Amino acid sequence: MDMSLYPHAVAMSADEFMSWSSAMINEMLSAGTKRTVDKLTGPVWAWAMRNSMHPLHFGLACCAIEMAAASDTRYDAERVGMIYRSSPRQTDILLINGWISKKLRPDIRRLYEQIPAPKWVVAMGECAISGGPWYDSYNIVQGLDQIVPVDVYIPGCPIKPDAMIDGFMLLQKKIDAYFRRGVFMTD
Amino acid sequence: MSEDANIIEKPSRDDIVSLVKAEFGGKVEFIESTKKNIKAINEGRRLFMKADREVLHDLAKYLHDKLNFEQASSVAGVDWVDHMQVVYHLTNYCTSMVVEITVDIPNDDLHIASVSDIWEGANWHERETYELFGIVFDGHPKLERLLTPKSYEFFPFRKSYKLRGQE
Amino acid sequence: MAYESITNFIVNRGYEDLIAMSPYEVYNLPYDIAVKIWESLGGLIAWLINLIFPNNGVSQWLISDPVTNGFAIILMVIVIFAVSFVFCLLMLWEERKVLGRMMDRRGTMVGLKGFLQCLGDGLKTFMKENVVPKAIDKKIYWWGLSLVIGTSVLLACMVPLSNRWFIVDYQAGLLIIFALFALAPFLILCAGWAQNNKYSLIGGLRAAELMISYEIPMLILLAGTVLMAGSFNINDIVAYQEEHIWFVIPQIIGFFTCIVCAVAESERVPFDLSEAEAELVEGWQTEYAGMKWGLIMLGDYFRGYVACALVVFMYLGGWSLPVIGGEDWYLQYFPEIVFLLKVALVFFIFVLARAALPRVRTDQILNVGWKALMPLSVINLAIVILLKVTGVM
Amino acid sequence: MAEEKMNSDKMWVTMGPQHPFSHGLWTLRVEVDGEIITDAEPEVGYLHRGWEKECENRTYNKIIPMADRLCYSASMTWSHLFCKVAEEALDIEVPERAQYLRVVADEICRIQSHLMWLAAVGTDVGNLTIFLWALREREFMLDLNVRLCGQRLTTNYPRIGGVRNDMPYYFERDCMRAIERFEKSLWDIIRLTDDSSIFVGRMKGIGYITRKDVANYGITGPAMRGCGVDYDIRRDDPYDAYGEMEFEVPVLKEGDAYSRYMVRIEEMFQSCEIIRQAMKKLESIPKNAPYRLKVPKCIPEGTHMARIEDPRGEGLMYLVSDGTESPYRLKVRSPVFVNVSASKHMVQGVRIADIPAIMAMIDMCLGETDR
Repeated sequence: MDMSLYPHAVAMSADEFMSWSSAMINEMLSAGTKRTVDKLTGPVWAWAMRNSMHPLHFGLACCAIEMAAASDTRYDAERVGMIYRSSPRQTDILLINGWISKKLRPDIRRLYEQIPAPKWVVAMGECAISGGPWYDSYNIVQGLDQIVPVDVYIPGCPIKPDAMIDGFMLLQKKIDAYFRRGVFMTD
Repeated sequence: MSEDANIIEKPSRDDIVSLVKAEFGGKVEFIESTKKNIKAINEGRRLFMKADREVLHDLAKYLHDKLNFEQASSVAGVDWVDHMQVVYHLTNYCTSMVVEITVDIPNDDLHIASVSDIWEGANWHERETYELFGIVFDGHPKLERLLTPKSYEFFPFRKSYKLRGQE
Repeated sequence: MAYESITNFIVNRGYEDLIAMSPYEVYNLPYDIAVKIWESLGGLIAWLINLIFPNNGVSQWLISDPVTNGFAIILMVIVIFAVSFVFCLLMLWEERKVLGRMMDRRGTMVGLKGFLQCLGDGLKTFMKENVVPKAIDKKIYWWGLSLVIGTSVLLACMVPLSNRWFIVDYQAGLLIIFALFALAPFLILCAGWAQNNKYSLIGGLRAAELMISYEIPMLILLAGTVLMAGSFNINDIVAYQEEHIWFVIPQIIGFFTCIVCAVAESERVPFDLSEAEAELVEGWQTEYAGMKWGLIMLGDYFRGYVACALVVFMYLGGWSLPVIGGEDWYLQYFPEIVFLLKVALVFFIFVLARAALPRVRTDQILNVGWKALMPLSVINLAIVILLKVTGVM
Repeated sequence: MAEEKMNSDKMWVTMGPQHPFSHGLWTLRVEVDGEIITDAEPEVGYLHRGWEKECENRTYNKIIPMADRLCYSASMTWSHLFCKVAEEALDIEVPERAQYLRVVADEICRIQSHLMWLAAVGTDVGNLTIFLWALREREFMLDLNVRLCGQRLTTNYPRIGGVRNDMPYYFERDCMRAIERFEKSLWDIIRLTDDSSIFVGRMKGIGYITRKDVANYGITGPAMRGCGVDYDIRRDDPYDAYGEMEFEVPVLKEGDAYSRYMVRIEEMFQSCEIIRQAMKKLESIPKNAPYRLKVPKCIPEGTHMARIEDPRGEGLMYLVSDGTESPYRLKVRSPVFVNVSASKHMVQGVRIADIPAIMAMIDMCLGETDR
């Protein structure tokens, strides 16, 4: 289990702790064919998932303009296999790139649930991380992790397109760690 | 000139002042701006009025029909703790003149005639002022919450409502 | 029984010995490949068993003629599917890279210069959770989906790559392909209805609308080709084009109309109304998640491959090359490769259309279909009849 | 009412907050009879953060970067508008060099905002190449932003009483190069859109608004100039250095989506003209001329109002100051807020496939709509 991504075990979200602990148990208990199968096929699934990340076409605010700029000619996000799909059924990354108002909470939660299982959430920009410049607003949710478990935070206001692609590089490392512990683990 | 003679396509500044004074007399008073080197005011493209609540709807109708003020740019609410205020900005495309009408409303009876039947553009501005200040616009076709979620009961922009950072 | 080397245990027979059992009178390349595969595979198993129990019945049975023939047929179909599947992945790669280059960006760089991107997409969609919405019409939801993919794959395997690379040399060649092609819009309509989602319903209805506009001009164009070539059988059409002239020259109008209809048939961008990204989120594929959507995308590319193959058969002379004549021409070069290259060229035109043209509205495609494509195809038919009657062709 | 609703074959389709055509977060509930739209009901408020209430909790200088995030794709015009309102309250005249720098920054922001709109039109109509080519041109304009103001998108460049910094080294040469390159390559995109009959066919004849309705619904900006209203705040109600600029305001009479599209394309060319004139005049001003005035922290009492020509329409700010460090009340009039309210009228009787084309012509920017 690559601990470098979890330098401080305290800050793990409940979901991450669950998957980390079940991975530990799987390491110890599993043996024989299941273990070797996981060991062999893990990197293949990881390579496939890493190189075809489809984020949801869902722009909220200023970082959405930079998300669009990330897929243009200079910072081509499609080089790493990222296409923006518009239906949540066919995506695996929920990308939140703006401030989240109280009116939007049920919609984001429903979108998160509609995305099929191995899914990740990327909080892009200060507003999604912690409410950003609208710290004292009555209508803004102060941070995305109050609604959905977040995997990668990309700081900046608004973030540069290359910072976004760098954030997705970090997410690729996390996808690797997720698959190295055995794909068909029900956590 | 448009078909019936009494619509003045390009009313000059003192035309408007004289006509409105003749029409509404004491109820509408004109405020002279004290600023010296603002280009728009020096070239006479701004006009500031203070009107009473009763006469507002007729004044708006008069400006719209007779003096060709085609667009209601904005309807703003202001909360002066002891009383409320609604500020209208009307624009005339031909002379690009902007008229600012401020109307005082007592705190206990927050009602004012809606101008959305004259200008369709003011419709959403009035809904927004209603949901943020609580000023009721009589005769508005659909006075509901627009920006804030339906479950909000309070009026956020009033001075009485404190933000998270304030006291 | 003394030790016997594997080769002389497997009776390496020439092709003629098998002629009696093989279902083909004509020499069929994939069947030949399949027979060789089975001889090595089955022969290996038989040899192993023979090592343990020398001279037993099973190993003799394994390499006897009927068994070889049976397994060869199964292996042949797998070989044919594998070739069309790999070529579809190549077309997907071609589309992503060419589209990228036209948009002045690099396209996918995953795997070797982007080719493994299709593999990555496929594997990823296989691993996704199978999300099925609760309030759907279960039977039609699943049957609609599987039939759409089924017909697409069936079509792709029925396309002969050359006169020695086919499953069945059926006499009604193009007609069967057209019949199966016309099935897809109905299944999309049913799948769209079954998903209990407003966007997919509208997408399904649009697929049916779209079909009305391009189906009849396409059939009249087919009539033109068949009339000129004299038979439905694809081998005869290609042979005719090889002797005389490619049908592109005399039926130039038909060629361009056919390209427009083929684009509409395979539902690609200028006419991709049923999966209109901007208005209907994902059109009829909205509720299909994970592997289902991956297979639908594959089905789309199979239908694109078959649409291009149709254009190549009808107008660009199938697998013949105008230059190299002679009787045993297929020994100098591979006609299959020539055919696939031509299909890739026509697909390039499709990708060019996708990069340059915006999406059409439903009423516009109906107008184009009835007011432009239909007259053009009738004119094309008139020219063919004229040439036929005056005996020029 | 219930049974009438039951057996009517109309269907309410929600083109919800997450929809490829919405370019931001707003919902358009549409009553559809087959494909023809009979009724529509826009719903906004998904990005509402009480911007005006938060301004009362900030000092004047802190509001400038907040004003950038009102309409994030045309941020320079909004912070410029806020500085103008504050300068009107202080009754000061901005030094000449600052006026021209503001005009240059405004026009660069207008070009990149129109290019972002053109990219959005590309995805709505289904042609991804327009999206990428428009963004490719926009990158060069953002590079100019980075050189002049320091940040790509939300530039935070104007200050109350002037601008943040003078032109950087060689900026004038880079600006001229970028403008020439832009004017040549904009013709490539025009060849993709105007010469393709499908694009013109999709745009013409939908989203009709008569000359009277435009003023009545309060639609301003290029959408208004596409319907025959010859009015541009930069020319008719000039502010800063726009008085000295000669440029021609494009006005078309047809009033459908295509004429609004043509107006914006023409405006991009006019912006290049303005930048050239402003750059020529900046050369004549001595290099060490002041570009910023010393301004007190507290703004005197009174009510003040300022207007500006935002790429999307008429932006207006009404400031009530009470002599302290932060404003008493700051009202922002956003052009898209009013244009969206008219979407119900624009969408009657068209097909679903036309909604993205019509809504693209309003050039949605939901940050300023919901404030």
